[in-house]
Parts: sequence; C-alpha cells; structure tokens
Amino acid sequence: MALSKNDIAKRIAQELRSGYYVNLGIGIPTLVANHIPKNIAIEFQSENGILGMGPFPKEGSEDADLINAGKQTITALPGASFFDSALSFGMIRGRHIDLTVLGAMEVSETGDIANWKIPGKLVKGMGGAMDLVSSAENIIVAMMHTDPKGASKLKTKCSLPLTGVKCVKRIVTNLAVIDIVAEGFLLKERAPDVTLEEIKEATEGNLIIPAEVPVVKL
Amino acid sequence: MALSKNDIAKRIAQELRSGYYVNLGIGIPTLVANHIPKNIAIEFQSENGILGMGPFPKEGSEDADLINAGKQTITALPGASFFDSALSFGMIRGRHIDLTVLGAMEVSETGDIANWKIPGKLVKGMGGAMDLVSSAENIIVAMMHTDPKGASKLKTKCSLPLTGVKCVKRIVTNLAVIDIVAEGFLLKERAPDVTLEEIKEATEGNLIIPAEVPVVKL
Amino acid sequence: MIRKKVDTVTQALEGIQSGMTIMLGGFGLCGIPENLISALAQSSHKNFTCISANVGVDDFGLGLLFNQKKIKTMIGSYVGENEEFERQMLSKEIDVILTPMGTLAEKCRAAKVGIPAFFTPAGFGTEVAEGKEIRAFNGKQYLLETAYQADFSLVKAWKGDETGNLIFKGTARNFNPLMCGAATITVAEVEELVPPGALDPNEIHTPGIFVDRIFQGEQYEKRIERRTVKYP
Amino acid sequence: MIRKKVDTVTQALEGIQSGMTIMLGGFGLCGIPENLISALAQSSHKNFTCISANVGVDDFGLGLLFNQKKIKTMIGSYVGENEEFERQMLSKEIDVILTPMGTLAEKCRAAKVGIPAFFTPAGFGTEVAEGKEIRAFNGKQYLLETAYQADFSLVKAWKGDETGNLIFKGTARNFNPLMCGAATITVAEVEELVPPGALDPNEIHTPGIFVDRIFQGEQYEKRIERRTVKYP
Repeated sequence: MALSKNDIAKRIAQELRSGYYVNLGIGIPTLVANHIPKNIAIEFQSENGILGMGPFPKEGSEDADLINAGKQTITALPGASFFDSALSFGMIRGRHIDLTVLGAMEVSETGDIANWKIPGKLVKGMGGAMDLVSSAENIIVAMMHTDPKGASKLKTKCSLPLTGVKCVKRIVTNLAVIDIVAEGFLLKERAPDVTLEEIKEATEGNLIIPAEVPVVKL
Repeated sequence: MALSKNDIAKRIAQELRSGYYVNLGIGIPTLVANHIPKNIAIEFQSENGILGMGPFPKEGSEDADLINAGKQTITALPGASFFDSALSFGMIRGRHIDLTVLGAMEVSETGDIANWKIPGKLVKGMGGAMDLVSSAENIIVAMMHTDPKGASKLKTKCSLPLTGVKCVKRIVTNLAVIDIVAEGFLLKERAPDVTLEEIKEATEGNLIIPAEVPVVKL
Repeated sequence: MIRKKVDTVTQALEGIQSGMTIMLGGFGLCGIPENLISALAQSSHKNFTCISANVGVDDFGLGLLFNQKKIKTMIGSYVGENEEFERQMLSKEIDVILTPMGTLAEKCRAAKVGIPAFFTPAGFGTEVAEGKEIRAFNGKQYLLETAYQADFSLVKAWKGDETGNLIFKGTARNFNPLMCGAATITVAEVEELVPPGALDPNEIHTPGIFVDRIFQGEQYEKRIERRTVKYP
Repeated sequence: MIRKKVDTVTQALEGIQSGMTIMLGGFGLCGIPENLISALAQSSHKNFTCISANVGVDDFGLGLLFNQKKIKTMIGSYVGENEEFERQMLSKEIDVILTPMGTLAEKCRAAKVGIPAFFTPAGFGTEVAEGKEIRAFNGKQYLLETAYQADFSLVKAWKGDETGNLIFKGTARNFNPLMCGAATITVAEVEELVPPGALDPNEIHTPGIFVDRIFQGEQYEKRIERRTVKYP
C-alpha cells in the first residue's frame, strides 16, 4: 500500500530533531507540521518573515498582518519573532535553518531539483525556492514518485529547468524513502506492500537496492 | 586675524541647510553643533548607531548605553532612532548623509585626504573615516591651514597615507575658505585681516586667487 | 528635527513620471502600500518598471496597476494569483523578470546601503545564472548580483512619526524596510502617524533618514488573500 | 520552542580553544560582553584572533585580554585608548589588521547572512585596497571584501529570552546584532533574561536562531569611557 500524502509528511516528521529550525514548503511539506513528535522542540520559519510560526488561527482571530509564505493566515507562538525579508533569507543563505522540506517536479540522481518551471506552461516564479535549495545543508523532498501520467519524477537527469544543483539529500515519496548518494538513488525504505520491482519500475534514475530494505514505519 | 577653531566651526555651520542629515567628525567638526542657525531643521548622525543625536546630558543623567562615535555620553532628541553598525554605515555608504565634516592632516589639490596614519608614529586606525570619505557627496574639511611646525596642510599631493581620493569639496581653515576645483585650490573667502600673500605662503598646492576674495562673515 | 509629513497622496507621489522604475513593498497582499497603489492606478502616468515580490490579485494590490496597463516591465519573484497579469505576460504586453526572492531582498538592501554588488548562491546552475559572473568561495559557487536602481520606493508601515521613522507590524514588514532608501525618493504610508518623540527610538525599524515623504493612509482594506483557520 | 539558556559563563564558553577566531561586540566600552570577556581572560586558552571594532581600555573590555596576553591577532578599526595594546603592537607581539569600520560591520553581516563577498567603496585608493580586487560600477570604484570566518561570537544585549531572542539598548546595539550568527557558535549575555513570550515579537532585534547560548550576566559595570556633561 503506497503512502498517502499525509503518510509522507508523517514519515518526514521522523527526521525532526530537537533544536531544529525548519522551513516547510507549500503542499505535502506543510502537512509535516501536523506530525511533530512529542517532546521535540522545534521552530518553524516562514521566509516572508516569521520564526516561531504557530498553527492557523481560530476563526475570528485572523490577522491580515500575520501570514505564512503560502499567504495563509497563521499565528505566532511564544518566543516568535518578526523580521524583514533580507534577514529572513539571511537565515536561509547563512545556513541557520536545520531542515528544509519542499516539493519537486523532478529530482535527479545527482541531487538536482526542478520545481519551478514547465516550459510552455504558465510560469509562476521561483519565489524563495532557489535561495532555499542553494543554501540548505539538509534538504528533504516530499513528492509523489511519479507524475499524474505515470512518468518517474526520479530522473537520471532533470528534463525541466533546474531550481538548484546537487542539493537534495533525501526523497520521501508515496513508494519509498531514498537517499542521494554518489552512485545515485539509494533505496532506504519502502512503503508497506510495495515491491522492490514496483519501485524500480517507477524510478528512471539509477536505483541502488541494498540487500535489506525495511518497510517504512509510521 | 586668523579664525579660531570655534570660528571655523561657526563658518562651517553656515553650510547647513534645512533637511540636512549631518555627520560631524571628532575635533573642530564637533564644535559645529554649537552654531546651528535658528530655524534650520537638521539631524546629527553618529556612526556608532544614532540618528537625532542631542547635546551632552546634564550631570547625573549620563547613560553608559548612549554615546557618540567619540565615546562621549550624549542624549537623544525627539524623533531619534538607534540602529546597528551595518545600517549606520549603510546610511553613509548609501549617500543618505547630506553633509560630512571632518578633520584632516593633509588635503591635496585634487581633493585627496589623509587623516588617519603617520608612518613611524602610533597608528590608531581609520575608524569610520574611510567609509565616510569614500561615500559622502558633500565633504567639508575643518582644519588648521598649517601643522604645528608651520608646514602647509594643503598639498600638491598628500605625503601621508591616504584616507580617500578625490572626495573633499571644501576646506575651512583658520586662514581661508577654499573649494577644490579641477585646477586646484580655489580661494573663496579669507579670514579677517589675513592677506592673500599669507594664504598663498601657507598653501603648498596650486592656489587659485580670483579677483575678488571676500572676507569670511561670522 | 527634519519633518517628512505630506498631507495628501497626491503630494506623496509628486514627481512620478511615466517610464520610471518603482519599488513596491509587500508580500502577497500583506504590507502593501494600498493608498499609493490606488493613486498610481488613477494617475495619468504609465510604462512603469515595477520591482515587487509579487503581483497582487486581479482586483487588489498590484493588480490595480495591471488592470490600468500601467506596468511595462515587472521584476518580481512569485507571480501567481493574478489572471490579468498572466494574460499580459502570455500576450507579451509586458516583460517579466523573475528573481529568487532572497536575491530580490538583498538587491533592494544593497541599493539602500550603497553596496553595488554582492555574491549569492541562489540560482547557481539554473537559468538565473545565465550571463552572470560565477565565482567560487570556499569551494561553493556563487553568482554576482547587482543593486537595483529605482526612482521611487512606495512602502507601507504600521506606525510612523513625522520625521519618517517607521515601525512595521508582524509579517507586513517583509520587503518594506529594504526598499526604504533604495530609490531616489521613498514614500511611506502608515496606518497611524504620530508626532516626533511618540515612538521609542529603540523600537524603530526604519530610521527616518531613509524616508523622504510620509502620510497617513486614508483607509486600509488589508485584505486577506487566504483566510485559513483552525477547525475546532 | 528551542531553548538556548545556559546557567554559567563557563557553560557559555564551552568549546573555546586556543587559536580560535572570536568576534566580540561593542563600540568602545559600550555594549561589550563584560562577563564573557572576564571569563575568557581567566581561562587557560590563548592565541586568539579577535574581531572587534575597538580594543578596550587598559583595565577594562578587551584590555583584560591584552593584559593576559590572550590575543595574537587583532582585527579592528580604531585601536586607540589602550596602552598595553599599543605596547604589544609596537613590540610586534601581536599582529594588527585595521579595517574601515563600515567594512568591518558589513563583513560580519555577510558572514551572518551567507554572502561570501561584496563590493564597497571604503578604502579605494588607500593601502586598505592593496591586494584586493577593484571594480567600477556606474563610474565609481569599489573593493571586493569577503565575509569573516569565526569560531565564536560573544555579544551582549539588554534583554533576551530563553529562546535566544535579543533586544539591545541605545547605542549599545552597534556590532552586536551583526555578530550574532556570524560565527560557528554565538554566545549572548544579557542584563535581563526573560521567559519566552515575554518579549514582543515585533520588537526583537535579533531572532533566537542566530544565538546558540544565552545567559544573564552576573553583574555589569557598564563603565563610561568619556563622561561628558552639559555645563549648566
């Protein structure tokens, strides 16, 4: 049984360590915030200018001056701070963020990522994605293993315009947990009831399958 | 009669215009603050991090957290603001300061200035002087026309290590008011009872003496 | 002290000409200079180059300028959420220059503080790097990016005093402080304009030296783009 | 939330080793990390490279480190007011690197925000430019300056909370915020340490992400270097 988007987020939440400052991208990454392990002290940064971002507000207490990078209304937790965009991207570029989770259209076996532009289609811009992927030391991509047409999103080489090069460390998809290593995609875990053959089939780039591939524990 | 240091400051104060943000260096420049014309709205910046600097405090109300670049206790006027050194030098480098007044050991006829280092003597450092002279568009030097040994401080070429090049616009000394123009030192005003010959004698660089040289009015 | 107060939005925009480059603060619809944008949309000037993180929505924010066909070049970072903008982009009525958001922030700040150029890793290995100088520092690759040059900066703050000092609120701060002083003339609109001395000098985000004109906006809609609440 | 509080100055300095590069906040004696400097002066470590605007006075501030011969290289901007420092400089016991003050500030900030290098006009045409790349932008000449690399930043704030958020007071802010996050480990001492949530998130000068350890200093002398008063 492949992982749901929520399961992908749940699995990524296991990567959180106490003391981590975390930046979550839009889409599946946002769901990670719903699965923070107990007794783990972390803080969320949103690149539009808040550290210590809290959950969505209760109805009636939304504040137009308090949004996240996805333009949703949010709250600020005790210990939060607000700052301008230069300092915010300074946190990112200066490698003060411990974990960055983002979505992708494609990831290559060398860790390149494409997630901002499809030639011929409407371009919405890279936003903060290029800053994030060029700077973060610990980037996890959360995405479906294949696109809606069934084509692999784990490529030998990205076919789409790149967002960044050699930056992704780990990928969590509906089918598997995969690390980027020198030789390509290293299969670390598989989704329950998903066969190695299915994962291999769904992966275009070089997939390294170790002798033991444990099932994802949620 | 040559100008006193206080007179030099008084003359420079005539250059103040309403709306000017002003940075005053240590020494004679500091005295300019005592001669602000009535009905002129200006603000003083001190590069250690205050805009809207006021006079020295009354005895008993000195604050260790409130000093100027000369490390003297000061006060903050209504409308003042505090900021870090990057933003402070950003004001300077970004040309937001309208007038910079500083002292000098030597000024050349091309507007070079030397005011931080005498080879063989103890070096105290350039502090903010290089940032100021490389960025300000309106720099007035306040100094004595000659050094204690009688040597001219208005040189053809500076003999001391430079603080900045081609930056000084005007010099006010105990003998004269002089502008830096393409041809050299242009004599604009002379101190009361000081002869053109005395000024010429005390000036090493090329001194241009126009037909009319009015006396400094204080 | 130096006073920057002007009485009307018309005075605030004096000197704006067709063809100028204008920076506009805000992220999404958060912290945008609403009153200045409205006045600009109603003005007779056009062919602006605008520098702003986003492009507003169809009937608010920068959308008002696109509706009036005021913008010929848009320099931004994320340009979704606005159909009229998309139409003009696809029909090539406007030029669009996309920039990584952190680079956009730093290019504004560089202009403000007199840094003509700096190196950043954002965009290395991508089309953003095309035509730019690449250099390695400590084994990592960076692009050389230059400061923006603009004629006007239009920003919005929460509180301001008559000397131009500004305090922003929450995430409405974003690009606003960086654009103050980054253009030849900076105009700030505020929700509350107070007399000099009413703001604590220790709490000021942007000193008045970076602001040329300040006024209290007539009204603020402060529209929320994506109202999201916690379900009980 | 992430807590950064340590209980003692000894814990705050854990990991400091001889030969390390240490940034120290403060301008003159204003805003210096008094308790950290005292502890460092009493430690067994030495041969530090120190980055700080000034060098303290003979018996206070960085002077305490020079008295204990802890510093082998001093990177600063204005180094007057300290006789023992001058003696060590003249006898070549220490190396001294002088930097324009704005460049020093920007090199700290660059390290903090991941900018490896930037152009600045300060020092063009002077000995500061020797060996540095010179480039013209818009007809003006600039030097290329690179970010500092340091092991520890020792800073002092007025108030802080346990998550490391800092608020500075008056002109004691100076280099302190720029050094936060500019070194591998940043240690902040504060006059008043408050619980998380006690500081207004809108008034925080340095977010806690840039601070690794925070503690309330045991005592503050806050010596005034040049007490100057208005004569009545």
